[in-house]
Amino acid sequence: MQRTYEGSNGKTVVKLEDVELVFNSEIGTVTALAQVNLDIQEGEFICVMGPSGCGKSTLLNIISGFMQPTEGQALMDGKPIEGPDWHRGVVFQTPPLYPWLTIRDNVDFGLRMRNIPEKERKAITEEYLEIVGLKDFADRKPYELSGGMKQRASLAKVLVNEPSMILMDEPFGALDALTRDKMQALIRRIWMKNQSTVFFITHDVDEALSLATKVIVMSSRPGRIVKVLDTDFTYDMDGANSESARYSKQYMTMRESILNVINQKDELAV
Amino acid sequence: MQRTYEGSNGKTVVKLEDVELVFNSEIGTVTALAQVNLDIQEGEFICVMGPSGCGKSTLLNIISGFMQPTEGQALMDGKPIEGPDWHRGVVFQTPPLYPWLTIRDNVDFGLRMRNIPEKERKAITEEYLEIVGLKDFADRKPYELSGGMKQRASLAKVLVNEPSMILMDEPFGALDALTRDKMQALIRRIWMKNQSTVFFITHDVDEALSLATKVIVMSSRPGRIVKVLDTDFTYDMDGANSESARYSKQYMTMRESILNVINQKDELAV
Amino acid sequence: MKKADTLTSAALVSEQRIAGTAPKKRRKRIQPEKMITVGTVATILVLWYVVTALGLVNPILLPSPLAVWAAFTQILFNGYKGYSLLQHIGTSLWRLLSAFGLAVVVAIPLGLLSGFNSKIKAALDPIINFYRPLPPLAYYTLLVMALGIADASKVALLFLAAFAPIYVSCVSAVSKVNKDFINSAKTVGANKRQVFFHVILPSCLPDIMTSLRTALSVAYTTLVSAEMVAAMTGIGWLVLDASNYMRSDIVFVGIIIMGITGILLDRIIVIIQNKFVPWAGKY
Amino acid sequence: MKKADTLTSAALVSEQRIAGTAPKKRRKRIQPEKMITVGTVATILVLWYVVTALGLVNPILLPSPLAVWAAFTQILFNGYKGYSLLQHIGTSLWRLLSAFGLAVVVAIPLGLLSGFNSKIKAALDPIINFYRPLPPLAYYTLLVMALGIADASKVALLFLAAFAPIYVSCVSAVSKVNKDFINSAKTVGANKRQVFFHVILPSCLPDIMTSLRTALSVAYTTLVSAEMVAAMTGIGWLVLDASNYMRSDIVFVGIIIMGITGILLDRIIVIIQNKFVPWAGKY
Amino acid sequence: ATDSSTASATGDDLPEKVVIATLEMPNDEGIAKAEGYFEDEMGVPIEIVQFESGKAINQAMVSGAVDFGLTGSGSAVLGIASGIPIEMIWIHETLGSVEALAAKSELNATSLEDLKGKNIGVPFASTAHYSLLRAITASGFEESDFTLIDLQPSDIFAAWQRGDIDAAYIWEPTLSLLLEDGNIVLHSGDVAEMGFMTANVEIVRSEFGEKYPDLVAKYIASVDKAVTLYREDPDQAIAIIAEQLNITEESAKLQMEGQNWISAAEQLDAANLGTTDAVGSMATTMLDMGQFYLDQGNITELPSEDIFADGINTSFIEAYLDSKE
Ligand SMILES: Nc1ncnc2c1ncn2[C@@H]1O[C@H](COP(=O)(O)OP(=O)(O)OP(=O)(O)O)[C@@H](O)[C@H]1O
Ligand SMILES: Nc1ncnc2c1ncn2[C@@H]1O[C@H](COP(=O)(O)OP(=O)(O)OP(=O)(O)O)[C@@H](O)[C@H]1O
Ligand SMILES: NCCS(=O)(=O)O
Ligand SMILES: [Mg+2]
Ligand SMILES: [Mg+2]
Repeated sequence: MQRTYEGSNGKTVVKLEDVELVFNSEIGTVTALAQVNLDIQEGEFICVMGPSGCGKSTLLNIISGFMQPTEGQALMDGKPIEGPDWHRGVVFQTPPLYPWLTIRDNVDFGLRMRNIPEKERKAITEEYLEIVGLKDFADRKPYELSGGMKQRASLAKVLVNEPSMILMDEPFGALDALTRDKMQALIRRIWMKNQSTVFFITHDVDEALSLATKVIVMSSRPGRIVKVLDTDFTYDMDGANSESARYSKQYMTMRESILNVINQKDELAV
Repeated sequence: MQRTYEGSNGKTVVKLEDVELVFNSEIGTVTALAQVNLDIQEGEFICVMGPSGCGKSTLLNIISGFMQPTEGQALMDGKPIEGPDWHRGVVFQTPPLYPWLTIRDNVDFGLRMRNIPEKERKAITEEYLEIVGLKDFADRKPYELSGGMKQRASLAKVLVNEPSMILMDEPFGALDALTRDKMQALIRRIWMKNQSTVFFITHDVDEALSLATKVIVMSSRPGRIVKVLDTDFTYDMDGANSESARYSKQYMTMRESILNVINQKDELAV
Repeated sequence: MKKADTLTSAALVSEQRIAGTAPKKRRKRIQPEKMITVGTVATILVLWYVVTALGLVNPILLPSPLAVWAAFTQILFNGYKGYSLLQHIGTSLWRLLSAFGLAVVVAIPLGLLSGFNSKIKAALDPIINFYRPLPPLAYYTLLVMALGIADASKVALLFLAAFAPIYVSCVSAVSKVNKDFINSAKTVGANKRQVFFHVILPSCLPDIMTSLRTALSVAYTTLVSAEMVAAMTGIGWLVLDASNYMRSDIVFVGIIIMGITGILLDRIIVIIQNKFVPWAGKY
Repeated sequence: MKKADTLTSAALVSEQRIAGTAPKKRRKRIQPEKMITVGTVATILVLWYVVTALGLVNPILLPSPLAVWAAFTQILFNGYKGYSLLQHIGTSLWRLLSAFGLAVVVAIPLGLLSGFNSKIKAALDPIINFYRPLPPLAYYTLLVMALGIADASKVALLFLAAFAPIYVSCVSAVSKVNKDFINSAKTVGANKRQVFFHVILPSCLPDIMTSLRTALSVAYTTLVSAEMVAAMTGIGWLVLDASNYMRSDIVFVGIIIMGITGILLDRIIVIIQNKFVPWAGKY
Repeated sequence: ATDSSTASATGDDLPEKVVIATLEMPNDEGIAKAEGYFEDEMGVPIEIVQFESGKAINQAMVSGAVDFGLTGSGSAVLGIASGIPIEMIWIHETLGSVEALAAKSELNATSLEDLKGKNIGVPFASTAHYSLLRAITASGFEESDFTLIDLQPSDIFAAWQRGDIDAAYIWEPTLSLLLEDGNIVLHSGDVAEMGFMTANVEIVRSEFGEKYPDLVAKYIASVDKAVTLYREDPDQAIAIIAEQLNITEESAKLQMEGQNWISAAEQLDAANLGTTDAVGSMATTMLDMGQFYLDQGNITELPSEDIFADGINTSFIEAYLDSKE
């Protein structure tokens, strides 16, 4: 399965060393992550899968700098991650759009903060509003949008910045199939064009396989990385032969093996 | 495709007549729904699909009684729907769990409001906490849960009431495949056991086909019902031959036809 | 099915504030609330009239509405102690509003900064928490000593009264800001200053507006104390002076003027709030 | 990697209030904030000492810290005008806290109901908006007339002062309640009353607690006015009386006692808040 | 009225308690209060309630919450003119040098003339305010020749220190503080000589006076006892006042000497309250004050001359003096 990725140049961007994260509350602790070791290389597209509550979002929070590990360390370019910055753009599980700004101004926000010249800003913003299909809703407020529209808006809000690393937490969960396909194509295109590094949480194994260069499967409580698989279907998905790739033997085998790992580790009732 | 459903007895529970819903805001109106006519019969399992922002949630809001149509009317048992009540349980797109209550108390909430005796309440609550896999987190607060865990908690919160009609807005969007399967099985079992009526919004055509007795496809702006399909795969999914049903010729044809309807109607860029 | 009749949900929901009480279709535009308000006012006026007409209370303590009206017209045409009624009202409003404006300009940034930065909070809190409960009458002399007997000390007193509620609300509002809002801003490139101005500030605006209403009324309640010292004009001084001479008819004129101007100023804040913070309570 | 050193994220985040400023690992438990607070207080005391020691201001207006201390011990041991210091403080706190308690009990339900039901709001608003800006000194006479010269009128004055901030905040808090919370409660079987008690009330608690802090301090600032009529005890009266005799050393003792008790009462509310409303700002 | 003491001995028609409203002053009532004369004399529970101004006492009278009240003569005039059912029964003290117009030393002011165009602080609506205004008009000036500023005592001192005011008409103990770098231009004793006497007086609720005349007579007995004490043993009286007001004995002495206490017998002099049959000059003084308030626009109409004569009731003093004999 191993192969050299056109996207990855072998340089480690993010390194997690023995990361542990324990949440404390009145009624006891929860170990959300334990002994997590991970190297993310420049240009990689990592998809993270795992049962509900296994620590995916927590892992993303650590890489983005929102949380600090309680043990071990998280490094970016060799230096500890101290806090969030715009080089690591984050698409949240619940989209935090500002209710006091229109959708346009929400999308435009990052550019404005970074003092991009007005004209350039306008062009980029309009482009992305168009891409995510919210041109008609640009002047509305977030609370006037449907769930899926909010998700798309918050995607655009991050993408306008063209961050070198994009972290996404189930970004397409509330989208219909077609829109979802389009958004997947969009993110793949951006990833390829900008040579950016992507860390992408999803519950959809097909989504993971059609985007990732590496799939990480986690187990729950404590959250650990139990399987790392390298894949390259994303290059085929991009082209005309996407359907054939999706139903290839190789694809089916890998799909099966991922699902098995996830399913084994889960101890839900019913 | 027509056939008599074991679940449905032909009695109309909810009737929508020429329903229109227009949102007004400073910068102009949005017609979220136009000319929607729909009969929901007792025991039906309706799955609603459609592109992002087409008015699915709005339709659910009208049936649940959160909103009143601006034109036309929404009737339940022949009487206009005036407001929400517990006979129509609603699982929201974003789970509104009360941060001041533990997960257990959140789940227990409806039973407590309805003055169910303490002992009975306790039994039901614990049962459902077990079913959705949150027993270990029963004493925690909602903000200590992951996205998927919140979704499960809010599912349990509604199901404990065993409402005669259940309205669900993308309830399994943030769940991993296995958990999702289990939750689907759960909701199917409850639907069969209680002979309840279900109105279920989803973006996943497989989910729709594996649960519905009727699939409704909507188009966007203004939201209209463009296609109504009767299905019965759900009865097969319940048994041992679920995999064979999923890959049957019939299934694939219907899947294709639904996707075609949705995709045609969408005018997203990219 | 006429269009003019059709009230849209969004408009109605924001009018009713609670979406749960869903809008009724084709509801008439007559607002029962307005009627009730008028009813309350009318009831009070009638009660007042009846109580005084029946002589149930001594008119020195509670003058009749007619006597108050007479006093009002008298003051309106002849002024009070050398100044016209408008001058009295004007000076008071000037003192009040300049103090309030100053408080807004100082307390909002300080309060937000305190909420934002625990070091700043640690430095300011002891001072603010200490003076906050102090009755103005207890420290007025110190203000006079520092600022003299002209308007400066009066404005300072009103300023201090308005400052605390705004400051406290700002600190608490910052602590309630959605953490994701802040994190999200940082990940798209906002620096600390920008987070402050573009996220914290607007997030806190709904709470700030509520605190401004409280602050304005708290400052207003301090008006008589403020105009107790070295004033020759001002509606607070008018009330004080009239009460010294047992002129309760004039005292009532003053009270009613203060009540009504207070309501008007409050209305203005509410209007500003509805205009500039339309998202309050929306998600 | 010792366990004792390991501070968990959750605990730290709530300590710092803003999650964006992420917790530093292995941070020492010394709180620079405490030091800064002590520093502020120390600076003020030193400044006060220096200013008085250099004779920059008249000691009758601004007595030296030592003189104030002397006055304090003198009052502590001998009382003031026939009552011990504890009696003065005690009566004032009794008046203040019973008024405040009454305001809490009355204003919270009324405010929440007003926010919940626009008809109730329409009936109450004119009364509350009218009296809200009125200076207590302007209407105290009416209270005395209605309630006599004993504690009732004093408590009523303090009650009115505390009532308005709580009421206004409650109304505004209700309008900010997440509509989904209400809808969700209804769909699981809650009736109106239950929605009110089980959803509206807890949703509003964080804002209510903030308003209690404001209300308590506003009531406290009214203490001198309240104890101006027919009082022989009370820390407010003590200050007033001492100031009539130009005993600014005693005035300062009174001011400092009011400031400190004010801070203590405020602390108590904050502690209750942290204990009973731990979810404030969490989603 | 002579045998009213026997009537009260039945006990039945005694009030549950007697409420005396007071302003804290270095006067006879202060001594009576401190020494418990009221309890001793009246034989009913006494509640002493302290007020900050005569105005509030008037209001308390209206509501019936108090029976006796100590106010400035100005407040008494306003109360009676407003129709509050009260009667003046006693003059505690007439004001002399205890209230005075002090001017900054550097002005070297010896008369009002020297203060023309200057800022003068005075608590409005007080006895001092009345005296100042009277002095101004009696000296042939207009009020507008000076800038009068409404200030409370402690603020007067602060404003004086800052130089915001050049002079102040104020009472003790503030007055002494001003005199450290100021001098007296004129005092209330001087103004009284111009014909405008000011005093602190006792009023009683008319209804109470009618119902319990003997209790009122016993009130008189109590304060008269205090006057007697002061006359016979001034040092002790000064000590009592000093202790009660929490001031030094020097200060107490200074203040007490700046005013004039009047015994029961002297109250009946024509220069004071007069008698039931021959109204004293207090009635004229009150009428004059009323006229003044009318001119100032503080009252809307001047009541008939009689109302002030009727507002003075000396029968209680007479009864007391009778019973003493
Ligand atoms: N409060 C509102 N004010 C104005 N417009 C609104 C409001 N809520 C929804 N809309 C508009 O109504 C339309 C339908 O929204 P709705 O939420 O029903 O979509 P949906 O089908 O549920 O979409 P999704 O799958 O993305 O959740 C959208 O165009 C949306 O912008
Ligand atoms: N603030 C918090 N306090 C306490 N425990 C928390 C907190 N946030 C998360 N957890 C716990 O940490 C574990 C991991 O949560 P996380 O959100 O990372 O899961 P996830 O993998 O993203 O799940 P999902 O797919 O459902 O979103 C869960 O057991 C959760 O209960
Ligand atoms: N000595 C002032 C007394 S009074 O005029 O304020 O009543
Ligand atoms: Mg998650
Ligand atoms: Mg939706």
